[in-house]
Amino acid sequence: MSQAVAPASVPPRLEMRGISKRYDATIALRAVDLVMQPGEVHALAGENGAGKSTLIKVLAGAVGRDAGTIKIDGSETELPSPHAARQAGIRVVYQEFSLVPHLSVAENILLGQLPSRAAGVWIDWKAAARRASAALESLGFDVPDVRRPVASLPVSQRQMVEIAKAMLQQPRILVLDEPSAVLSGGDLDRLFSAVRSLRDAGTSVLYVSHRLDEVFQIATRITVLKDGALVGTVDASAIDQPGLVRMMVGRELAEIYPRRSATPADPLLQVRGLSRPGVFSDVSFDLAPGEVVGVFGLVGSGRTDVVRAIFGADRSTGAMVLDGQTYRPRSPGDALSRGVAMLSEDRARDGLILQMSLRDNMSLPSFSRMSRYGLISRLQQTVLVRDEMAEVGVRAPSIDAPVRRLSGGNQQKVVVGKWLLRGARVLLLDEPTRGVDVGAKAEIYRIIATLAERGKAILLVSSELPEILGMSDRILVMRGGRLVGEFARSEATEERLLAAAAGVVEEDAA
Amino acid sequence: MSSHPALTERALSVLARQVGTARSEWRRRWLSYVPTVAFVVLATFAAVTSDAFLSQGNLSNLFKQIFTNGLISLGMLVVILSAGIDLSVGATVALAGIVAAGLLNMLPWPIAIPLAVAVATVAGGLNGTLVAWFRLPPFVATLATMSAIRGFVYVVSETPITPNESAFRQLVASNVGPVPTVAIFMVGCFLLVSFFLRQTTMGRAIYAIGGNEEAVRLAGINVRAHVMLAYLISGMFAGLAGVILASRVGIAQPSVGAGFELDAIAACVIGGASLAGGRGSVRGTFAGVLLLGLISNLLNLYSVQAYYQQIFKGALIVLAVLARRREG
Amino acid sequence: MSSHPALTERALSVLARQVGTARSEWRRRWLSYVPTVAFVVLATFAAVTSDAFLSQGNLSNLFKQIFTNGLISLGMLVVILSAGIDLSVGATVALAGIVAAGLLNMLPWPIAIPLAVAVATVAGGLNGTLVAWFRLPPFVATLATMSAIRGFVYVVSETPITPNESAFRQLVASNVGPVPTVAIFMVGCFLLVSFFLRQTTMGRAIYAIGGNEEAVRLAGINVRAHVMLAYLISGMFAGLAGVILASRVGIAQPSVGAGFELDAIAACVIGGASLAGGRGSVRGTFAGVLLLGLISNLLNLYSVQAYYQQIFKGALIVLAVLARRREG
Amino acid sequence: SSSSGTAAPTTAKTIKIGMANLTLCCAYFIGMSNAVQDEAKNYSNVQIIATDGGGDVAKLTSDIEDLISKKVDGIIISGGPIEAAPAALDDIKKAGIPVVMVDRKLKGGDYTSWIGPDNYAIGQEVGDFLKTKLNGTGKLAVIRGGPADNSIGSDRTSGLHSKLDGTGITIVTYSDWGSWSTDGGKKAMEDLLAANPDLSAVFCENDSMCLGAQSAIADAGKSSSIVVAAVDGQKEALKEILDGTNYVATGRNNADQIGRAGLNRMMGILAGGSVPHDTVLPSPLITKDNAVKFYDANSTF
Ligand SMILES: Nc1ncnc2c1ncn2[C@@H]1O[C@H](COP(=O)(O)OP(=O)(O)OP(=O)(O)O)[C@@H](O)[C@H]1O
Ligand SMILES: Nc1ncnc2c1ncn2[C@@H]1O[C@H](COP(=O)(O)OP(=O)(O)OP(=O)(O)O)[C@@H](O)[C@H]1O
Ligand SMILES: [Mg+2]
Ligand SMILES: [Mg+2]
Repeated sequence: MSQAVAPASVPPRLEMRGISKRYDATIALRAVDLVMQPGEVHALAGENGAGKSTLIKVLAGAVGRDAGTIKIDGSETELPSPHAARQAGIRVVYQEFSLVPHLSVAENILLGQLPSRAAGVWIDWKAAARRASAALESLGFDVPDVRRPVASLPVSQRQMVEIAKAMLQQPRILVLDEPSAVLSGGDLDRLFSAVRSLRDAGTSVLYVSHRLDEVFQIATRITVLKDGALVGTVDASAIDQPGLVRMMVGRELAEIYPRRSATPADPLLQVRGLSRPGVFSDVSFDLAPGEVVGVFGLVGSGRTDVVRAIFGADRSTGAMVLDGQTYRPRSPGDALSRGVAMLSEDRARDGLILQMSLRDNMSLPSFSRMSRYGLISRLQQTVLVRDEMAEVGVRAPSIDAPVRRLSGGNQQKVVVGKWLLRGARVLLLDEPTRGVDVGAKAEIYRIIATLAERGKAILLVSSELPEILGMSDRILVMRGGRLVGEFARSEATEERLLAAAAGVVEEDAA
Repeated sequence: MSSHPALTERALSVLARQVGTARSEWRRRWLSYVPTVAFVVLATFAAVTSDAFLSQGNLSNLFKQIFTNGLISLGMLVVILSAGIDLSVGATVALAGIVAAGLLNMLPWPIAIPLAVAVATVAGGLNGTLVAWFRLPPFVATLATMSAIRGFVYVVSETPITPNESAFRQLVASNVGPVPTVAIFMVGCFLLVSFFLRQTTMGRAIYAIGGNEEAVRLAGINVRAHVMLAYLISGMFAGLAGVILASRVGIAQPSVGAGFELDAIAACVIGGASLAGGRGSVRGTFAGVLLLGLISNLLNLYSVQAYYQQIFKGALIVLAVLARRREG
Repeated sequence: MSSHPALTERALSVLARQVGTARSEWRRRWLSYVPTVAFVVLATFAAVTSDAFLSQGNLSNLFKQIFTNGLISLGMLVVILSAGIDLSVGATVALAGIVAAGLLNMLPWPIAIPLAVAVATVAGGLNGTLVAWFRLPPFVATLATMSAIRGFVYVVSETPITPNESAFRQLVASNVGPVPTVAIFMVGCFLLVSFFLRQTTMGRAIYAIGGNEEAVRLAGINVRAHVMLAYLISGMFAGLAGVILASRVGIAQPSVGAGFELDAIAACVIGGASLAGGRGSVRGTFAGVLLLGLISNLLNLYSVQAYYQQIFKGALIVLAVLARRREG
Repeated sequence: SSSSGTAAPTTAKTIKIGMANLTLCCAYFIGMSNAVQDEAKNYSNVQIIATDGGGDVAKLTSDIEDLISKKVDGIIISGGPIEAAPAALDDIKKAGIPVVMVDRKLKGGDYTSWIGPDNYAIGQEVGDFLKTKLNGTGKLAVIRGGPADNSIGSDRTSGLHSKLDGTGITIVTYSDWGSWSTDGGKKAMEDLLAANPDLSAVFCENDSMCLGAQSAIADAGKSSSIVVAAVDGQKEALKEILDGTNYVATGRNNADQIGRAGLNRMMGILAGGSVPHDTVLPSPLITKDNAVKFYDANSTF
């Protein structure tokens, strides 16, 4: 990464000093410093709940700080509101979506700055569509119709809309909080090249990601937080991945992907000709007990839809056999009663009840394990939920805290824990580690491996190639709603998977 | 782990050919047309069997009957889009009527009527203040103002006021060709609001606030001002409805308007608006207003006995919403 | 590591900020108590200046008068938690009253009363069917049934019915020591529903459905059945309120209950429930019911004239909600 | 076809008469509408088309327009709790059909004929009766109905005042409304009893409220010391009076009689007869002595 950092005579683009913030009992930030030069890509790293998003929200004027000063280009600013932050040229892609679901893509991208005529009241829709399309195109993102409501888009495309919205005008400071968690392959590359060209034009970029290889690809300096406090800021060239992990976690992480050996077995779930008109078609595969099957594909390739259909969340046609018997779930309830569970990719929309407590969220599918005659045993519930929280490493002030107050990664762990607590013979995991920190990821991988060893059949959908490669016994690749390839672990490489997913090479693997 | 043998590929492919859900899919589609068809049949039936239904007098009555709810619903829609609700519209109708009637006895109508509508708009501003600035839940805020405004109206005048003015009344009662002037006015208002909501930045902001207030705030838009605007608009339309209503019946009553809020909300929701905000359309609301008016008109034309009317009305609302929803 | 500016400068600015936040914090907290304090002052003022306020007669009146709204609100809360609304409760109150009074002239009360409540529960089931199975927006569905049930009540009996039965009536009018039996019954119902909502899987599921229906469905829980249950509960409590009310006044009127739905919703929302669902508590609702009762009681004790009562009522609701919200 | 009525028109064609009700909320108005329909059965060729305005004047106005567009021969208006509907009366006048108002005389327009009670006089009757009953001293509470029907309620209460003001009887007026209903009356009475332990009589603007008040008095164990009196002549109140309870009197406001008289008046007009413009129906005071004459266990109201 070669890149010119502005000479020292120029004041830093951003200088945050002594930023502190507390939420009731939780101290989210303790006197944190962050300095960014113009034209710098700066990574912000740290475990889940370290305070990254909070620092970003302070910078965006979305939450007030308790102490600390902020200087932009050398002059001190208050940033009392999001509006003020926008005025100061700060644009943010938040970790949790901030889109208006029923409005179109174009309107979301241009929210607050729709092109208008006649003294700013009369909207020029043609220009709006043009500008929004142009913004998406310049990023290389392929969102076909900017007039579609964002509610109808899959998570990945919503993420693109968010990014396009933030990059619309050359911002002075661009903040990306976990932008890549649901992006894969080419889209990620396109995001990076867009970031680089902004950087070259002088924008300072603050980049948050738990995918450490990305961090090293894009960032020149890295600031690490731990438990709300600053651990330090280092040059990316002066440290390697294990070193960064040590800074974040405070210890070495040996191998994050556990070693396993799958013994061949008869299939537990057989899927044949599964189709959903206009979405995916003719999907057939087997899933055996003790096996982890990865599903890779580019954005919108239909992985989520296939998984939902198997779980009975959407209607589909085709045949499925589970444990030697026909399996045709009419509802998720049906699927669960047959021992099939699904973790969905969009935790806010499908996974969590944000204002309810951790306790409630985690026990929802498992009421039968903690109740008799419909009465919940509070003690049993507490024990089960606590154990599971410990297992997946949820960090929360209390078991009764609303999940809304947890950091993004911890929310994801709640979802993972919820399904582990429920238990099932077939686990369909759609992007299970979205936004989870390295340490916790290793923990989740270990749990997945253990479950497989105990004979569970696991379908792992992921956009993160190392995760797919590290965890799967077999890998299925989807493109355009079809299964286009199957690779054994030994024959899979990043290049081959990407090629199959992008349709560069025809189906060459059996 | 499982010891059962895997099914043979052949058995599986046979299974795969069974079109699992196609049948139920077909049944669902067929069912989805039943209410639509039922409703169309009903209207056609009315037109065919009752000479009165299509008579010009009746159709013009229909319009004269719906304009109050039409105007109020229009304002209500804007508030609902912003994820609010306005229960005070009925009281505001009475307020505007009483103020207008009082003023008409002193001032010429081109001054008195706008003044009365302005007073109603101020009442809307009170709601806006409570919701946008004091962040009260809209239901509570407007329930409180509903009570307070109604009390205030009675304090202003305990008895009905008859305005000694005929120019405005004649205007309201007049027709343009065969079409009642109020109907034209109402349709004009619908077009205007439709334009406002679709073509102006303020209109779009109100939609967006109802969809995701936080996102709008983060986009640097002044949420408070736009919420305020929504309630002002609602107050204004309730005021317009109030002054026209008072002129139409020839008297302003302090008790008028009880229950108007429910009818207006019903029209919006039947028209596809969501009380959670961010969803709804002027066209749908117009359909909702028309439908409610049509139902009551039909039931009267057929001289359905009053109690049965209420039962039918309930049933027809259900049917109509089912029909609309399945269509969409 | 990054370089720091001079220590003194930094310390000063930190200090300045802290003082700033402390001041605004203090102001915020102080402001937050104003309405609470105002309200407490008001109640104390009432207790001190009006001998009548704390008289046993008045307090027992207060309880006798709020139990109708109390029971209805309790059912309403369950529906609101599930992200619904039930506008038909007022009509259901009338239905249960009329049915109970009719049956009491034929059957002993331990059979007649449960039957009447069962009929009301069936009416709730109708709402549940429309909302859970036909997926109508709750506002529209229950507005339709409100109209239909009211019509049905008049078809059953357009005149008031006086039950020739005194045992149940005496029970309703009786006291346990100085406390009215209906008050004890109401409090019992609140405790029961509180337990239901907190300690049973069904109660938790209803909360969760209001928070995120899709997440609940994907957790394998039968959403429809639970939504149905919520409306059944609402119908049942409206029915209980109806039979007790009819017995209390000694006559069942088909017209009773108009507007009860708004009072019940108000009690829930004042008590912190969100009409978007998933939020609200039994305790808050109890406070809401009590507060609405208290406001009307105080205004009457001070013989505030009716019209001004409405104005004050509105103002006090606003004040009370501000007080509650700032506290929480 | 022959008719049993008094002055039926001679034509054989069906006569359509509109019965425009402002509201069919309550027994009183329902009773009046039913009386019209029932009385119409005495004429073989009369069809009644009843509408319900649901308490909304605008709806009443359009109901009347509907009736006109249905070409009714005459319209009877039961105006319920409103004061005026000038536009509706104008429309009827323009259409050239006769209109008979029953019970409520709407202001601000021409009408053919009105039949109804004199509420002020009824209030005076009850006032006189209570003055005697209380021997000119004591404390009397008044429960008022509400804004929805304020003019007739005010007439009744003013009538009462005109007879009691200046005597030894103190009058306390309940500050809120009794909402014309039994439960409203009961609540009002409970509040009144809490603040005024020394009441000796209660006057309500209608019987429904006093039935509730009576039950509150019974709950408080004061049936022997407080008498109640009201206006309307509702069946349940007559029963109480007949039974000799503390419900001592009511001023009769007979919906049934008014409704029937209204229809007959309309038939008279249609037959071309000349009729009085305004007719006040006598409203006798009903007490224990004469209640048996008025009580009909099967009547609607
Ligand atoms: N609204 C809130 N109320 C209370 N506590 C909060 C709130 N938001 C965040 N927190 C707490 O503040 C701390 C920091 O959270 P933050 O979201 O900044 O973490 P993060 O570094 O972004 O983590 P992640 O990698 O999981 O996104 C956490 O302990 C979290 O529980
Ligand atoms: N090119 C496209 N344009 C618009 N929408 C698309 C496109 N491709 C797919 N979709 C939408 O995306 C959905 C399929 O994506 P799905 O979420 O199942 O795929 P995925 O492989 O899981 O991708 P993602 O990583 O985005 O979740 C479909 O519902 C479809 O509506
Ligand atoms: Mg975060
Ligand atoms: Mg996906």
